Amino acid sequence: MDTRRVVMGGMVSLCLLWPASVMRADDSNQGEATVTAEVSAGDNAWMMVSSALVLFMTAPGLAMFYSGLVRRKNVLGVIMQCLFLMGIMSIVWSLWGYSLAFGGDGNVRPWIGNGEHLFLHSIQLNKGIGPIYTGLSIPELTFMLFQGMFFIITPALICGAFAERMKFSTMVVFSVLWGTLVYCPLCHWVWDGGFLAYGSKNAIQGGALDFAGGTVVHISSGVSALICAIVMGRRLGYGTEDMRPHNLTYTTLGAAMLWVGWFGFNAGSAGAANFLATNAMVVTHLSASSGAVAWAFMEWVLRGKPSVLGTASGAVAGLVCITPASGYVQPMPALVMGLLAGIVCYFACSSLKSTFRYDDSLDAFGVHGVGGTLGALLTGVFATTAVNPLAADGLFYNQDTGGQLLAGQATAAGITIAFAAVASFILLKILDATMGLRVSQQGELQGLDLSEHGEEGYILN
Amino acid sequence: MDTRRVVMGGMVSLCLLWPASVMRADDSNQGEATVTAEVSAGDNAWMMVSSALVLFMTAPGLAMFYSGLVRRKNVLGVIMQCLFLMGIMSIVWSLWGYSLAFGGDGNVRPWIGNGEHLFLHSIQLNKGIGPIYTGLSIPELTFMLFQGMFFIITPALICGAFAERMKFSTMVVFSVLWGTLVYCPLCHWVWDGGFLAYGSKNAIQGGALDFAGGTVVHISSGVSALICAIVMGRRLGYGTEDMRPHNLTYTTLGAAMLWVGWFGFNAGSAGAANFLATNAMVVTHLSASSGAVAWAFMEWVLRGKPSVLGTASGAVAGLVCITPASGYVQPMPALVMGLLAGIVCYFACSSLKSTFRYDDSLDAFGVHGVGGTLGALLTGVFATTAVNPLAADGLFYNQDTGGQLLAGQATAAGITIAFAAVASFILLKILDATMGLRVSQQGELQGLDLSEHGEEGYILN
Amino acid sequence: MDTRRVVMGGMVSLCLLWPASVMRADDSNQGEATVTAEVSAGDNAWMMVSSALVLFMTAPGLAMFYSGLVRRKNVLGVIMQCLFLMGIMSIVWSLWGYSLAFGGDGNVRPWIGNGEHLFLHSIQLNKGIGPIYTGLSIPELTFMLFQGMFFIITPALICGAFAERMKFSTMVVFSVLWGTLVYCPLCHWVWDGGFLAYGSKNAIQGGALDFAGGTVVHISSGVSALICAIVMGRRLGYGTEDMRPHNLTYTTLGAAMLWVGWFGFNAGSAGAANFLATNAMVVTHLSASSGAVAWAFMEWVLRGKPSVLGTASGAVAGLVCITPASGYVQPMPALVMGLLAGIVCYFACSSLKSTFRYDDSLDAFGVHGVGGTLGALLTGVFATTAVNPLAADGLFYNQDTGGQLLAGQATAAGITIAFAAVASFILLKILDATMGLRVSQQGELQGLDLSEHGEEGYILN
Amino acid sequence: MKKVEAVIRHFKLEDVKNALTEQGIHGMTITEVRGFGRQKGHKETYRGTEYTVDFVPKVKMEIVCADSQLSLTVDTILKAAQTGQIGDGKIFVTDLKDVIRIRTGEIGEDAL
Amino acid sequence: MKKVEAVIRHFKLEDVKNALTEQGIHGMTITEVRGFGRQKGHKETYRGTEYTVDFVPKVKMEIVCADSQLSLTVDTILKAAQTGQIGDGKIFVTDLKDVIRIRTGEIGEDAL
Amino acid sequence: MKKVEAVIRHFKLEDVKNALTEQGIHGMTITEVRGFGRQKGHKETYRGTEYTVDFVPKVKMEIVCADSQLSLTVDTILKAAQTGQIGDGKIFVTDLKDVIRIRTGEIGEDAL
Ligand SMILES: Nc1ncnc2c1ncn2[C@@H]1O[C@H](COP(=O)(O)OP(=O)(O)O)[C@@H](O)[C@H]1O
Ligand SMILES: Nc1ncnc2c1ncn2[C@@H]1O[C@H](COP(=O)(O)OP(=O)(O)O)[C@@H](O)[C@H]1O
Ligand SMILES: Nc1ncnc2c1ncn2[C@@H]1O[C@H](COP(=O)(O)OP(=O)(O)O)[C@@H](O)[C@H]1O
Repeated sequence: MDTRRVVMGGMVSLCLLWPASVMRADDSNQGEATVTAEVSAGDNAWMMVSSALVLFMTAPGLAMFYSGLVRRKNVLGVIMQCLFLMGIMSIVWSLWGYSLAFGGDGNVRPWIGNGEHLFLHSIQLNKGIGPIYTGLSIPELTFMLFQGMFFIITPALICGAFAERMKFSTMVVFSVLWGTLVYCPLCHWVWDGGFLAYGSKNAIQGGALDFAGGTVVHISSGVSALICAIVMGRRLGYGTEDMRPHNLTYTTLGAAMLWVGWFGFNAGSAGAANFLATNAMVVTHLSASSGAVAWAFMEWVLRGKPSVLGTASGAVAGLVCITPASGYVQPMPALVMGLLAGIVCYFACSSLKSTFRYDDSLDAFGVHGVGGTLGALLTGVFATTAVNPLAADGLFYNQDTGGQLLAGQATAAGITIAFAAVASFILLKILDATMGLRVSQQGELQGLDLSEHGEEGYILN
Repeated sequence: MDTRRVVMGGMVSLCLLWPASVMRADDSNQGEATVTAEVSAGDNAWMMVSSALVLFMTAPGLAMFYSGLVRRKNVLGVIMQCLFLMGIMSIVWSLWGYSLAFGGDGNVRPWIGNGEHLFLHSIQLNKGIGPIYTGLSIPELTFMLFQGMFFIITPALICGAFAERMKFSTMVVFSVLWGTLVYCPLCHWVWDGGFLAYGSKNAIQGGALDFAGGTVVHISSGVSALICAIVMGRRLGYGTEDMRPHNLTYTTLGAAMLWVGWFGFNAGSAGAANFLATNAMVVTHLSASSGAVAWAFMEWVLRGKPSVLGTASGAVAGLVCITPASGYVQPMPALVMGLLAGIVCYFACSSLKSTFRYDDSLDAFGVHGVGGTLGALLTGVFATTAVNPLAADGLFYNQDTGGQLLAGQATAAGITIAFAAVASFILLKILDATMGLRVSQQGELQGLDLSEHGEEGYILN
Repeated sequence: MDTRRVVMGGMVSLCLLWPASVMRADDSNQGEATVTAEVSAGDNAWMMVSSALVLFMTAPGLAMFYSGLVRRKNVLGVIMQCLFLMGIMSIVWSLWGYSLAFGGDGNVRPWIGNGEHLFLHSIQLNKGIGPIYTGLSIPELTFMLFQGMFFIITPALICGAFAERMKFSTMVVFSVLWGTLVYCPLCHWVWDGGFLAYGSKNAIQGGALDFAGGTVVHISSGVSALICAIVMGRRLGYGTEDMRPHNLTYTTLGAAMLWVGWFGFNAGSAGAANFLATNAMVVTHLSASSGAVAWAFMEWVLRGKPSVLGTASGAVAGLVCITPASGYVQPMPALVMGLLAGIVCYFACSSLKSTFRYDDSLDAFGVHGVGGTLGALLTGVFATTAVNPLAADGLFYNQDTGGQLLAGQATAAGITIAFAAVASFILLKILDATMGLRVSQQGELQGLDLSEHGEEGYILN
Repeated sequence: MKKVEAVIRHFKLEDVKNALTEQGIHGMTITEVRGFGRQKGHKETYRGTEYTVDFVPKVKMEIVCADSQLSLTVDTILKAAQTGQIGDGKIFVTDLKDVIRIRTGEIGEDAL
Repeated sequence: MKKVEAVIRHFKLEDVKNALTEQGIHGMTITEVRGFGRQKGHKETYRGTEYTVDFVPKVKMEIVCADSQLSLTVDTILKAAQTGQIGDGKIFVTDLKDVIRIRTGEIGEDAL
Repeated sequence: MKKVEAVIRHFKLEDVKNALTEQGIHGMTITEVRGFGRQKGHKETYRGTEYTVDFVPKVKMEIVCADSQLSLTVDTILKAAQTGQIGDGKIFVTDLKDVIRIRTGEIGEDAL
């Protein structure tokens, strides 16, 4: 055993350090390619803060939001998924993920990035940022880190669909593969000049505006979540047993943390602490606000009582919906977008799910899939060049450019939905055949905290 | 039902979009009025962070601080108040609140703002900030957002007084009215050049220094809280039943979050990441520190044990007290202010309440009302032009200017107290007669989580 | 009683205000010494944020991380230690701590600072920063505040060793003395040009690189923690009773908060929002990631299940280990450092402790002492001038400079270990003889929440 | 000796305890329980999924007393715990073979 | 009258309750308990320290019923709670002296 | 058969359980309870408001055993749970009509 350990350790170390030494040797060559723009302290400060905020969204934010919704016996299982993904996805991102997503020029390579940034090799000394994002005055490492936080939270969102029943080992493998094979290409398509990027040479239908991740993050994760829920099947006792959220205080506090963290997500997507960031932050806040109020009012009118879970869910729905639009729309339309998100997602979670009887345990699809798609489309309606001259005027302002934009938005959403669904389905089927997707029945009854991790969440006596 | 829904939705949408289209049409005209100062990335970064921090104060901060203090059956009710206010107050702020508070020139309109910023109409494209705050190099939207966070937390603070018994619907209406009729005018008086603003043309007694909200936020909410507690009456079983805080871990963690968030509250009130912000942050930290220690020592000496609730309360008292002074005082006086706040608020919470037997459930008055008033007065003692040349030297440094300043501070505090008390009283009486203030007796016994929201906080078995 | 109170209050006030008035009088003289460099809004924004993040680490971060690990009956006791230290240590820092640590020039006074900054007297109006840190464009008050946050968290880390049994009063006195007599000198030695500072005139073995506190914070607290655990003895029932963590959800959420806050700790140690800060943030994130994954994999391989406590502990171990290195190493070596930290600390916590049977209740030594020492040494291996021209190339890149550097690192680590151990031992023995270290047996059985603070953490029925 | 078990409402606990101690009954053990009976539970809705919660939180009080104290005990509880609304709860009386005080080993009524 | 106490598995609670109500047994009180018996506990490891957790969470159900209902009650529980795996639990039956309904003061079977 | 109910201190639970298993008594069910008796509660103060907490947390242990095992069981508990301080708790013994093992339907002593 001991020798095995040493050998293993040695190999891992070698793997990681080989690039380190290579890169060291290469420094002289790299020197030339190095981008040496001036770093703006203000912008860099904002982007570091934004990175921290997006990490904060995954945990404690999402970890609390999701873990409060499961039964007590699975609380740690959910937190574990978030926490472990913070580790493993960051490693993957630094080794190959960033390169696949942002390597190469999307105008030239519309499908997938290249290997130029493997091991962060080529960017770790850049004081500025590469050609695609030339406007920014932050080190490329900052950009890489900020984007890396998205690479964590996106698969973490999917966890909402298979909560309380998925094998932890399979979850890890699924997330790594999904990140590599679904997220990285999508990210390249939309944000690195690929064939879905607005204004890209290869753009289909002109491409889509996606300021902070309507397609890349929310549609992709939401749709994959739905596939997961369907392929994995329902939880034991679904529909008969008591599956009420075990700790709504966590869920609502987590929602508040998501709200705060989302400022980094959306306003950070400006890449700078400029007016665009401010606009993104304001519309994010307003959409969350009206989403929260809208969902609560729906319940109030239709069921007699506004619930705190509804208010929290509405806030998240509003946040999801404004995400792709946050760099393009103005405050009042943001209020409308949140309002619609609150209403539409309310029905998605309460009617859709019960009609089709899939067990999307924590409504990852109902909120992120539906809200993300809605947001992508509404971006085509409310985008305005008054906010962002690089965008186009949406349908609300201009029928011509708006129609075209909306078509591009719809196309991108459709392609994202199809791609995420098919890829996730294939991945899950392969994993089902090889590793198995679900814990044993006994493990599920006992709860994942004990069966998968050998621990208990609360010991309160 | 269905048609009703559609019609309703349509109307709401219209309401919100009408200004959007108007404002769009107006763009050309507005163009001229647009302020086009340079945005400082550093300042804007700091103000966006500060805005996030102040939101973070309301939830998770205040939500945890307050919800831990109630009984288990009301935990969600308290969190709901914070969360829902995040939604509804932000909407109100964007529609008319900001305009009433910061519209027009206070030197000209000393009583209330005008309609120029309705729907954020006139400021949404400003890269700079209007005449009153000309020194700042941030977009006015950033300023609006930052100020909007105060508009959320101030009514949320009042919730501490009527916790565990107020009807949710009435709470919502009360908060919207209170925000519009009490907060907005006060804000205009003190911070938009109105008749309580230091140095304003119309200032009474020279006006008052209030850096981050001693009068506007803490006195106003604290005094209104007292009126609420008195008008609503005591909780059922007050004085006989077990009303111990159900989760002091939340309360103390929430206090720590408030402490962190308060850096945004006070240092953000500098409007920039300059020396003044640093000074505000340092004195805020020191006042919180000595407040925490002072309250704990009071308990230690008088009761034999320092409590963690006392320490947390002392920290908050220190934070409240330094708030109006944070841009004007130096570190050592800040230690003294925290010390005094810890001691005075300790007595306010332990003696005052039991003497007069009003049920200010979570001591919103004892901490914010008393601490805020103390802070307003001590600002008149310890303010110094060494920190802020726009201020005056307080009594500790100069008897002449200090006496004058102190008189202004006392006057502003007195007017705020009177105004908040009377306005709140009238509002409550009207609401009592129309909607009713309290939940039914049965609802109160069952707990607000179930009776008002149909949910339970913890399901731990 | 009443007169005693008044007199006491008066004396305390005098104590604090005396310097205030003195300093006021001195303003004219001080004026000359005042540093008047330009404040960079971006850098200052980042440093204020970093200060907030480091405070956030102590509470809610560490407070949750630690408090979840104890038994229910001691949960408030742990939170109280964190919260009270936030108060008392900040006061100490402002009165004399900062001066002892950063007063005078370490090249001239290698052992301990002088009294120039007592009561923050000399720096409170500085718009720039003193001679040692001349490169920075932030007010010295910002620097003071940022460093003050380290002064809080370092003793708070020690609390992990004596949790569930130490007298609160003794804990307070110990922390104040330890901070003054151990932390301040160490800080001066390493960070104010003292005899352990890299490149200092008086440096032993050339001094050591310690970017953000490997020696000053983690080794010192970890080793002192071990001494505390040994001197205090084990908890009643250790090894026989059920001492499982009562709330692992807190612990893991707290770990996530530590992770987020650590960005301020490490990247803030750049003193600016420059490339170095970005580098520190990236390597911090990667080391945490691989630490988390490594510890979890160790458990997976050796025990069959990855635990969430293990993942959280691994993340913290990775964070600790990268701390001294974060301004000197590149991303891939950071992954290796985290990996090693996860593995080494895993063994330290699971084997070392059980072999020697000391009761380091929350593994303050196993994580901070061991991880900190590992980090200090690995800094000597992986440091590179490519990242930081002020550093030297470590052993991995250059045998000559690396060997020398490693020797300096080892020497500094050794001296820190010896100094912290001896000083803590003496302090504890004195306190044991005078105040007593442990609560009564009955108090320990009842739990510290009730016996020391007269409160309960959760009242859930 | 008798064991009296009373399932009562939470907010009556304090009253019942005080009434009992006033009557000189100084020992009892209480447990958090959930009851099911005539008193209806309630519905909770979470994102559109409705749960019917049948069990209502109650407190169970166990009092061991001498046979001679039985009717006093039962009457006292009855009076203090009554609201007249459905869900006031029940009192169960069982015969007890023996009581022992752990501290002293005393047996029977002495152990109370 | 009889008191039937059944210690059962958590996830059988709903089934047992439904089976009982179907049989017309409409009153019960349940308590969270932890049991120790043939069913083994499990091990938990926290940073290398291993704990053996012997007690297994169970639910205790108390049903008071008329003598004539006893066998129906017991049989219903038996059937609904059985999985055949170790740890299904036990049923204990005790004689009851008296039952009183607090709301009305009714005594005996009327009180059920 | 007998049901032995023992209300004991929390920190004695492990000892009592071990003592019982050593004596071959392998089944029991425990419940978190709060007790009121000679042992005084404590005061808690929250921002100056004082609460007297009368109920002290205890553990109730229920052990069903054959009549022949009764004295062994009681003695074992007595010995293991005693500290001599007020508040050690009580042991109550009741007659049991029947025991059934749910898994097998076995009845009486076989069910233990
Ligand atoms: N047959 C029974 N066995 C055990 N407990 C019962 C029984 N019937 C009622 N209870 C307990 O008594 C409580 C009150 O009973 P319920 O029928 O709701 O009201 P009431 O006693 O006023 O008629 C229930 O919640 C339950 O805990
Ligand atoms: N002698 C006993 N006294 C009280 N409760 C018991 C006794 N034996 C078992 N139990 C309860 O019954 C539960 C199931 O018993 P166990 O022996 O594990 O399985 P089974 O009943 O299937 O043989 C235990 O967890 C415990 O709560
Ligand atoms: N008459 C009683 N009925 C039920 N439980 C009792 C009774 N008297 C005491 N107890 C239980 O026994 C526990 C210990 O009793 P107490 O009088 O405090 O100490 P001791 O048994 O040492 O005299 C109490 O906390 C309570 O749970």
